[in-house]
Amino acid sequence: MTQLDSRGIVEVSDGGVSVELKGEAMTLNIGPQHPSTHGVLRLVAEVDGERISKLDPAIGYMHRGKEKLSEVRTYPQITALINRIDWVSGFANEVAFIRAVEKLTGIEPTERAQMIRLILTELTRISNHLVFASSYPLELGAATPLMWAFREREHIMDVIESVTGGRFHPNFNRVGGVKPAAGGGKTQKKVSLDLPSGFYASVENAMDKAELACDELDELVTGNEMIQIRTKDVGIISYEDAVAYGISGPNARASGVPTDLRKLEPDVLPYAGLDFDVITRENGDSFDRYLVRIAEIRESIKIVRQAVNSVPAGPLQAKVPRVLKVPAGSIYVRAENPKGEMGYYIVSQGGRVPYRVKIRSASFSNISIMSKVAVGQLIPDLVATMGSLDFVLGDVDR
Amino acid sequence: MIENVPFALLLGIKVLVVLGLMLGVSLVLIYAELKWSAHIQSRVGPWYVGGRWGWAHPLAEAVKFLQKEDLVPEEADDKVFRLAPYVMLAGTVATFVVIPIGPEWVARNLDVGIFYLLAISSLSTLGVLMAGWGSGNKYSLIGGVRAGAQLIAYELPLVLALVAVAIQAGTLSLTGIVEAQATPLFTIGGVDIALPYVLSGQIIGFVIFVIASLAELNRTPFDLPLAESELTMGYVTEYSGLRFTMFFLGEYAGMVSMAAIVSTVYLGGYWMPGLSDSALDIAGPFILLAKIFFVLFLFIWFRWTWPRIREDQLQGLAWKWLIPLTLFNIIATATLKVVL
Amino acid sequence: MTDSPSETTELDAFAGEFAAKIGAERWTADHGTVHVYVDREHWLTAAIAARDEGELDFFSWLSAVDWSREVAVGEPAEDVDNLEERYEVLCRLSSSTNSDAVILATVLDKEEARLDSLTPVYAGAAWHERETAEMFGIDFPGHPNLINLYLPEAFEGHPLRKSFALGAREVKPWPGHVDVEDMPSTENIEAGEGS
Amino acid sequence: MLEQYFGDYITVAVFLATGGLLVGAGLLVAGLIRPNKPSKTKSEIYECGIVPVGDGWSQTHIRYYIFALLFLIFDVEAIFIFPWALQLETFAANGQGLFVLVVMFLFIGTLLEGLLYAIRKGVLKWE
Repeated sequence: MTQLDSRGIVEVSDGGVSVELKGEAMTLNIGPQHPSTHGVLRLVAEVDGERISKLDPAIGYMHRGKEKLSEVRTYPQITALINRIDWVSGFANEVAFIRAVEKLTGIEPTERAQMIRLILTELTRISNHLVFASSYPLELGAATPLMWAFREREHIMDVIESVTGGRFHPNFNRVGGVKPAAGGGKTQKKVSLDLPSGFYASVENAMDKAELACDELDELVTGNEMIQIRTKDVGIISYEDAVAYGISGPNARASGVPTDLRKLEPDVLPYAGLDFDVITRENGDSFDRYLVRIAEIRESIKIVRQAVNSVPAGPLQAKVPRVLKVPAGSIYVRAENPKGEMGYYIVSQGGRVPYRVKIRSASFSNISIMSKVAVGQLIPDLVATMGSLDFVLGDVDR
Repeated sequence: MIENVPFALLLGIKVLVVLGLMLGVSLVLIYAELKWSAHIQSRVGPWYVGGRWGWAHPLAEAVKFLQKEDLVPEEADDKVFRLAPYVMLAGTVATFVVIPIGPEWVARNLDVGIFYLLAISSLSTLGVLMAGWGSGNKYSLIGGVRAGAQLIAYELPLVLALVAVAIQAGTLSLTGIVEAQATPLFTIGGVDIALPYVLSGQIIGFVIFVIASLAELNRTPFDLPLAESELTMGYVTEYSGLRFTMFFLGEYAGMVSMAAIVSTVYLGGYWMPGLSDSALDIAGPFILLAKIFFVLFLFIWFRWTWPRIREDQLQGLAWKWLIPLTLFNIIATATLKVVL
Repeated sequence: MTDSPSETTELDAFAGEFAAKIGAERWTADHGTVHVYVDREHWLTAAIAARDEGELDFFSWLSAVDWSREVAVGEPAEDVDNLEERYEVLCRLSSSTNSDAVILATVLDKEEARLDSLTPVYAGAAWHERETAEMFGIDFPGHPNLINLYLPEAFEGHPLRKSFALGAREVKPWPGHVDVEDMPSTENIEAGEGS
Repeated sequence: MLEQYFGDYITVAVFLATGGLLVGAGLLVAGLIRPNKPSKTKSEIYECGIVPVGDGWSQTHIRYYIFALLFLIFDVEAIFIFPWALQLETFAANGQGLFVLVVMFLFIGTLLEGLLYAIRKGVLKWE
């Protein structure tokens, strides 16, 4: 169709209305210090004008070598390490690991602890998705949803803090249950750390507020024409691409992949008795990824409301030996992190520390598709696509 | 009395008054944006500087910027880089020449008022283009190019919307346009009713003009040249210290001037029904100020509610919707003018 | 728990069936995790078979384990004297519609750490292979862009090999001396050295 | 008399100069107060914390070329509409209202047709 003459002018053969100069390729660094890369991701883009012809994500600015560090730490110590992988959903990171260790050792966690884990995981999911729903419009240029969503998220953070003592990095899981006692040591009296008084009321309040946030976001963001034209048909990921690239979680479900590990892995957390839907959509574009997350907030609210009414009575922790030695063997356990499939492959050789821990984090696979999706996009589309994948650099680099 | 004052002295006074108004209103506007955006986002905004409600916050910021080091990148085109803020601000200040703040209060009542406005207000975009080009930075370059494209697309709706006003008023002078709006259209029960143009035929023009002026001002949803989440800070990425402040000030002064134009052309300017000319001489500036702040509130409200659109969508909006609509508006206005 | 007899048998049956499908002879199904071992020559064909015959379309992860007699940090392997030095490359594949999943595994000699790239089969393997290559020093012929993912190009060594020492531990043995280090003296602060 | 005639130009020129002076004076004051410690790193171009690759002034493919052409055409036409707009009333008073209306409608119609052609040709689409 097009021919390039010696002056570098492309002539379009149908009538010659569009005669445009062909520009040079310009290499543009987006990141590591850039407002929309969520930390220190660097995208090396080759652009012609604003059209991206090649994109190469460069990661590793936040690589902390957690897999290597895990090889010199005992299992309880690793819990503190791994909840910093995806710092927006700290608690959810711990679950798959602690379940893997429990399965290897054969220690059965108490039912009460399992239900508390489930509630905290779902609270984390709501909080994570609210962070997404607030930061994504910001990347598209709307600043206000950020404040609105964070305002309501605060109630959830308060609940998590009141239970675990931490807002971002709870470090609340123990092998066989959850953290049983605060204080301790020689001088302090041991205090039983169960769910705090007023827990149910504050959870109920937080859920009402989260629902309010969803309604507000629907009005302010979802129904906004400009948000829609910026995100619809932008950054489309097909079902085939999604599974081949290992894209998981809400990103995959937006492409129609029905995987939800809460349903597929019933022995990780007791989701079996709870009534909730797996949200999937068909188009796989940025808008769908946004919609899936908003819908998942509502589903998670449903789950939490059911779960708080069915927390069984009983001890918080099963009987565990003082020095935890894990029998030899290897295991992979995955759980539905707010960002996708979070899994730990643990090779134990019978000692106090693991021989090898492979951390499978969701964001790593999720953003690896950027170099494919971004080709042919404009720079604003790139930002819209990148934001819709909801990654955290700690979860990418580990 | 005014005839007896020497021209030079009068001009000097006018310059000082306009400068004072522009800077004063801009500072108030910066404060207002901080506060309004805070309330939109359920925050309190500035709170400490100045004792009460943080009223001195913009001043404190200005003082802070005064103390910042002024950096010129090595790779920048030095002259263009340094000249850009001058062009930006000169263009903005010059727009105030023709804006009447009272029946007798106008720096200069130019016959070609509207023409002059359109020409001179594009000058600040030239400043933006220079900043983008001169910085030698890729983000700045893209931002500057975007600003140029925006000017091209939205200058036309501005011009064509004002053509309809010119048809209705029969003059290009802004004072003349205000007077035309003050002229009674009809009488109900012995009371002469005069309406500003937004209510008497130019509603489409008003909406289009506001949209296009948002684009000219690079305000959200058309803030592509700055586009923080894409181009870090667009054309001002490399500017620091007072040079940056000048762009900042230029942006806000530009908003004030654009709001003044909208108020004058569509909302009746200094005029308010029921006030005599002599009363308007005193109250006029305040009436205009109130209208200006109403328009500015719209600008701020839009910015903190909407996201940013993409350049191709921006171009599409201008060429496919606004320009045909303004042409239609011209036809309708002209037909009405002849028929009535 | 997956240790209940019925589930184990179910999993065993699945693992055996799957191994037959892709032509593998060795498999294990302990702790609810299925490992299917294939020869390095059959790595690529096994992956293709797993995707097409086994209907495992979802690429989860690919990594390796360094089985080494000498361990620079951490605890050594069990029965270290009889340990056969090798790399075990693992690739977890699962189904996007049901809970079927296996870990495809192969064993590489330390001297011949080379394995066909899975990128033609699973596009997502690209980054995982780059990570494995730099962390373990395993080569993946057929990979379109096998450059370092995390580390600078000039970096020497392969951090996840067992022989690679952990710098922090070389300097300070765990639990470290962080807690007993001297606090900064108050005189310095008062003298305004910080500003 | 001369003032009357050149007053417009003088006023505009003075206002333009004032804008420039405002910047100049500000920079002058700032120059007295602010620190000045230039260094190599400070004078580097910002590219997200990375040493810039290539030139900031590469030849760029701007897609506004056609828009610029369209703009030129429309902007020139707009100038023709203004005198007509101002004289419309006079013509209407003389009973020639319909005539000038039809003439201008033909003119605007031609413009619109040109725009429509451009849109149909896909000029406004970004490939």
